[in-house]
Amino acid sequence: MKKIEISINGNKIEVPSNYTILEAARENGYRIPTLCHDDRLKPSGACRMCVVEVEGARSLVTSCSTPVRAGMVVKTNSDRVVNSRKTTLELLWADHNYDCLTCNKAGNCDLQDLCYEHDIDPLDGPYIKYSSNHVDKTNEFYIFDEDKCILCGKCVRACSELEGVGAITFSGRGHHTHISHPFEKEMLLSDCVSCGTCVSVCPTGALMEKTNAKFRNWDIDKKVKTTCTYCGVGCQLELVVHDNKVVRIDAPADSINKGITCVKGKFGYKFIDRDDRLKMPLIRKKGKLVESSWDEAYDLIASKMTSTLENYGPDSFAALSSARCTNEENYILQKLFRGVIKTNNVDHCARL
Amino acid sequence: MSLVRSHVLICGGTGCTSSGSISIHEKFEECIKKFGLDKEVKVVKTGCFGLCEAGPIVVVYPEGAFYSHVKVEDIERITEEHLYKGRIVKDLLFKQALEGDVIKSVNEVQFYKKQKRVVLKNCGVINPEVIEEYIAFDGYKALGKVVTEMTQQEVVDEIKKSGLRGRGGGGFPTGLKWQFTLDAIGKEKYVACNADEGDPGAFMDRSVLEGDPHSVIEAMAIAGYAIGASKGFIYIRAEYPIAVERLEIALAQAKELGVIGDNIFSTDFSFDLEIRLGAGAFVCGEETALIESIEGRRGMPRPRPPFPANKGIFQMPTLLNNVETYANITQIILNGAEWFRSIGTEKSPGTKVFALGGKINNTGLVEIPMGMTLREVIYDIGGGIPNGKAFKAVQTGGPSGGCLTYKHLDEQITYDNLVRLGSMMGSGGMIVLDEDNCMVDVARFFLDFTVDESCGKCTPCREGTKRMLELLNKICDGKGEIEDIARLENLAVNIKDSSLCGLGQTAPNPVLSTIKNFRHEYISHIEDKKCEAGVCKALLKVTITDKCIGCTACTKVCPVDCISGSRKEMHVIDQNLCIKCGACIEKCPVNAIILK
Amino acid sequence: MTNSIGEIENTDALFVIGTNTTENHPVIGTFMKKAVRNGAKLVVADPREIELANYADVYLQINPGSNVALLNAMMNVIISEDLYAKEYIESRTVNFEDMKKTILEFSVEEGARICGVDAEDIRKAARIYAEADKAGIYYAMGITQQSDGTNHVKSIANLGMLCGNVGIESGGINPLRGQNNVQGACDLGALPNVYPGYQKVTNADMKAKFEKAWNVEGLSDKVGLTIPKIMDGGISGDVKFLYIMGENPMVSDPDLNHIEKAFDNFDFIVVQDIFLSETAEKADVVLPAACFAEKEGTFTNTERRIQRVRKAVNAPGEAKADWVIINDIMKKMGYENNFNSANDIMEEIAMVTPQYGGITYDRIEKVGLQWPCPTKDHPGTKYLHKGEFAIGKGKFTAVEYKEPAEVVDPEYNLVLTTGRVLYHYHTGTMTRKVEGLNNMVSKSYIEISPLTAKGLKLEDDELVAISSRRGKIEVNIKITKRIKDHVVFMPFHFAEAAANRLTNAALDPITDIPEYKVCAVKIEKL
Amino acid sequence: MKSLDELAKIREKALKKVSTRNSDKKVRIVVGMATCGISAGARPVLNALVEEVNKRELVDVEVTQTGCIGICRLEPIFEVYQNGEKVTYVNMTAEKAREVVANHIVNGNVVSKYTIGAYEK
Repeated sequence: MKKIEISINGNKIEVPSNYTILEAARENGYRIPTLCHDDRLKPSGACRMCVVEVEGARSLVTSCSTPVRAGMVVKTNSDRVVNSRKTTLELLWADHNYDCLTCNKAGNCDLQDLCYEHDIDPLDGPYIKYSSNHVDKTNEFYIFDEDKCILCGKCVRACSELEGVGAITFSGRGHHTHISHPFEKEMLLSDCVSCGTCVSVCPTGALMEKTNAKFRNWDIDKKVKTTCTYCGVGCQLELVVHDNKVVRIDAPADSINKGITCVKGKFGYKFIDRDDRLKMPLIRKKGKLVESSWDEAYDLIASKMTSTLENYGPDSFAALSSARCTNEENYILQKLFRGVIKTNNVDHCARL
Repeated sequence: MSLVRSHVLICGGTGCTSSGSISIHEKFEECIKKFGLDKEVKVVKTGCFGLCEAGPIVVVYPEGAFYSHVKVEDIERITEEHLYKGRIVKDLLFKQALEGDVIKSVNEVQFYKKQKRVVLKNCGVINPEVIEEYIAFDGYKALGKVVTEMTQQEVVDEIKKSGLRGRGGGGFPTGLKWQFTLDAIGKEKYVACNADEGDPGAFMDRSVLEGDPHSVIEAMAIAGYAIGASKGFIYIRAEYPIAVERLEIALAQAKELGVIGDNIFSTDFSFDLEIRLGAGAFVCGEETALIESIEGRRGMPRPRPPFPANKGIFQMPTLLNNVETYANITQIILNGAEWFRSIGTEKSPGTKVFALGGKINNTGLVEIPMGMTLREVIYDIGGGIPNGKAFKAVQTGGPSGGCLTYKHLDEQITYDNLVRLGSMMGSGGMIVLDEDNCMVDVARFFLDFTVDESCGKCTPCREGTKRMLELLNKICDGKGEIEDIARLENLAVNIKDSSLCGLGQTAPNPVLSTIKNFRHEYISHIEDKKCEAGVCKALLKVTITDKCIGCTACTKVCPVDCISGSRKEMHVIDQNLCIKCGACIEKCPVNAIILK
Repeated sequence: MTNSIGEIENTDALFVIGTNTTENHPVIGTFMKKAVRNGAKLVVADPREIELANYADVYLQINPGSNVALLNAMMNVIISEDLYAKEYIESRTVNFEDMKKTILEFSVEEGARICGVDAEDIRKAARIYAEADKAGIYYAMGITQQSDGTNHVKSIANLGMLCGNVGIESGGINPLRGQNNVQGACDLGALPNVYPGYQKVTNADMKAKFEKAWNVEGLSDKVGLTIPKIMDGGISGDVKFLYIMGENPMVSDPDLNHIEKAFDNFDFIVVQDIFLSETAEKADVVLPAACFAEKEGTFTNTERRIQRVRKAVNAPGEAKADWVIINDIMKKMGYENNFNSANDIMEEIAMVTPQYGGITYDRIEKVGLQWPCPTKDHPGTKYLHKGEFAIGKGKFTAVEYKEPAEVVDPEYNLVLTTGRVLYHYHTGTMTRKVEGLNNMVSKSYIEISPLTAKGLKLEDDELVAISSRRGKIEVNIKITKRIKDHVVFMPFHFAEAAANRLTNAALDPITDIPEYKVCAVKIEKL
Repeated sequence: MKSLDELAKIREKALKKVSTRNSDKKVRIVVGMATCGISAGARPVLNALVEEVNKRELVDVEVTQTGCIGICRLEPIFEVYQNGEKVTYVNMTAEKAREVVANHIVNGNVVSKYTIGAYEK
């Protein structure tokens, strides 16, 4: 791609000519705040947080949607820009409820962070607070809280542009605009497939996972990137861990699944810490499976293996490996049966 | 052999239809038959005559007799006296069509005399449902000329030379738009017509479509040829049923005759046109929202660039003009760019149609050459302010425009002048305000409209206009603080600067221009808690004047018992208790109680 | 998949057959829908009107088991209308004339009759696929789980090569693998006939290679038993000792009554699992295993991409990673691996598996690599058969349509086909233990068309008895227009009303894949 | 639509039907149509004029009616206005009216024998 020269905040930089101002700025270390932007979605220009001043333009322009032009002179932090952003934030905040104290999104909320950064006074606004008190809890996996929604439209766009489902839409006009589902149906009755992509992209606590896990975002121990355990697509997931427990699953955008998940990948993790997981080896004694030590179990298996081998030969063994286990585990299991027992009776349910 | 010697033209526009022109049409047919004139007199339903205030309107040719406020009962007389006996029924004529004893034909009436009809040339002249009548007045000649004699670039050049600017609001040079779309590369290209007229009180596009639908169809075909499109969309609001019907009839006739369709005038040029109905959201007049709506999505604007000329309908290059802009095209092609430039001013050539409304004698549709002064429009054409009231302001540009004062009356009407003065051309609403109008209330009226009509997509417009309205309500309710003016101004500036589309970028204009020109009214609402015009109810008091005869009638009707006073003595209202219901005012036998 | 998931968005045409992608591979489903939004044409063939059918240019509601008839009919259209890739066939394939002859003997009308669809729709579908520059075929178990599944796959390969769509970007023949690591399990020798890397156990060189690598002697050169044969062996008594790592055949395998009999007959069963599954309940020893979030390792996805699995939390109680358990047992049996981490195993895998030769944990730290990746500097392979087939020339195989092993008769008059639903996975061991997922679909059901239901005088949600020649279960019906008349569909996740009590264990002669997708059943009102 | 000629033909035909609505005509023929005129036979005269004008496609000629012209005894009367001049024809019949159209309107020769001047002489 051809490179062109533009100026940002008085500094000349060279960027590919197909860049937007936002891309040019970010790549060169100029921070421009955004709320409705997502690299994977077509620019929407809804939130107006990313406005910048471009010399010659009548009004401020959104950096997310405006392509660079050779010789463009951009200011990302002039008084005019900052005042505009602040006004936008004040307006968004004025229409947002005050429950940051108990909101699960606190600490991971773009609106909270930007209000903090821009010194928005949370209580001293001249405006009336409205409340729709509308919370849609019908989905099994997440809730939608209208009073926390800033109408950035990311969920709407993600559902249609990324997921191709189109279960979320805008309804109403003007100040009555709200996120809804076609025909104002409840979430459960819409075409929603509960993939949770909307939850992943929501910048506030408007769309949040239903969870019993009590944790604050700043207390998260780690995020571990891994591969989903369900179907063969191999989606990359980030397991969010708090206190040795997976409390949420995020989807990193820089992966084959491009940050998209399905319902199982995003929400099907709660089997991990179930109480009925197997925790100890079990040995059948008098027809019943009873807990035992590893040593006892290993000894029993080893002796049974040895005696069977002696009495019936290698081909009296069979092993079912697993399409659910890792490569390493499949390898070592077949190695055990081929290399130690010396039988090729190894199969798995590839056919199912 | 035709014996028709007289045509009775009945306005079939929305205004006159709603005031009963359909039954008038039927009655005429009936009476004419009764007098045995059905071979000699033809009754024609036409488009809007413009003077809607005077409707229903009937014009009888060849005399051009202009009957206004026609009632069904009048028709027998008109038939007998005028059509049968040849005597114009003077007392039924439009009042300005009669000066002393002299009867003026429709074109000589003051209201029309100063107008210059280019866009509305066929409105009120032809039957819009008969394509031959359109052709009789040179219809489809321009299309024929263009496709058989001109290259695409020549057509675009002619439009460029004419200096025509978009009549929908911003006044962008039309020729340039055509050039961009001609130059854009795309697998397909589209032509679209914005007939989603949404400004409150504006109805010029509706009138053109009702009165002369072919002029738009023809112009779109010309545009299609010029930019290389073979498909067009007319986006019209479903609330315009008559316009939609006429358009459908016209389109069917045009297809039947082959002026729309394949190989027009035996050339390679084929053009198809489709009507798309909009649900009447104001924002769908914004070009990208309109495109979204045509594509079948919720009408919400998308960021520009890319502009429709490059990526419009279905991401293909799209030429989008509004009805009035298109209605100029055939005239420019037939009469030439030079002729067009001879009308109006250098930078704003041509005419502009305005919907004249508010406190003015002749409300209705007027088409004037650009450069005419506001005074000429309001006083010469509009006939001035009724009831001897004083002129206060004129609001142009609808909810996107601003209020101009008496200081501006001698300013010329051009795109650039109006913007310079803090208003805009808009689609052509012109509302006259008199001393009884409160300017804070006027600002509130327009803002209330934009708050409702904001599509809700971008933050400043959705949230900001709502908050501005809140502040205005507060001021009108007598609870305003002096800081609220600065708050309004700050919000206004930021909404203008950072909104996504033209709707938001102009929504604060009515507030800013009233603050600028009528700041004292804001201050008196806030500091004196007074509304001089007597509009803001919360600021008015019900008071008993010394005309009171002490009859006690008012005390009996007062629902909150706030009036006290003995019989035959002057009564007093306790202002703290009064709820301003007005029951006492109605009851007072001597009109001693007033609201002020 | 011969090609990559990322290539789907840019294809010109998709032929989706025998896969309900949006429910079984939802994320790939979204990319398919995106391709359609980008302008790609879509042909869908499935007995059920699956979600993708809504987006299809042509939707063919074929009878279960009729894939080959459809594919042959399409190829007839393509050959008759001269739409095939002559140059490609000439330079890159063999045996075309042979196949052509078979195809031309099979008329489009005959195909339409067998499939139960309109011949004109088959023509349209064929033209869409053949006329696109780049067209991909996507299929899953609807193709393979047939008693002649190998032929179905060969037929697909024929179609792909016929139009020159194999070995190009955004084209290919793309089986969508149903389980997270079914690809890896196959790659790493969890098959009775091959060592890791598809190196044949019958090949003496390979035997020698592994004897050396593993430092052992006397490896078996006899092809081992497949699962169905293992079960038969259980019943006959030839197989005594069954070791199961993370599988649940007691729900997943066909003809469960038969499986149950086998399990009762094995001498000794060891099961490693994360829950006490239906299979574990039959075991003599159950070993608690760590789940995916509790261990290190790699999975290989459907596009052959080897990606990392990482430990996030500790396993519960004394549960251990499966590889640790096996490693311990090997030690007990006197074999020392010297594996101290999953990484150590991968190093050995890379040494003995040519396709994985270039894989190291370092290289796949951020993004996985797609095999073949033979060396440490090989970038991996985005799509296979570029320029030349792995085996040299692509071979056309004449395939004739064959009826499913079990066809309807007056008694068993309905065709049952099975599959998954969006909210559950396989035997439900995990998903049915996730509250939300289980609430979405908490019990089994059988899909039936309004006409079929009417014929049986059944109301929606009515409990019915459904039986085949092998078993009988009770389940509620769900009336839907999405399924063809006289065909019924059941998900197989639910042990308490296991569809696999009904299914037929008729096996494909080459792969021993059971015919899950077709069996004859009857429904009785209760 | 095949050609500009085809369009022109449609236009010509249509123009005749709407020419009544063009009020800037060069010639106006005003027929007295009060009770006196009608009873004296003004209607056939009027009809004849309209017919003749249409037949000859005289698009610049307006035929209109008025009330009593004031000389009731000479009815049917019509007046021809052209170039600011007025010629009054009296005691008209349908045939005479056609003659006037042919000679006066088309050829520009006033038919003096029917004018009020000739009558008064």
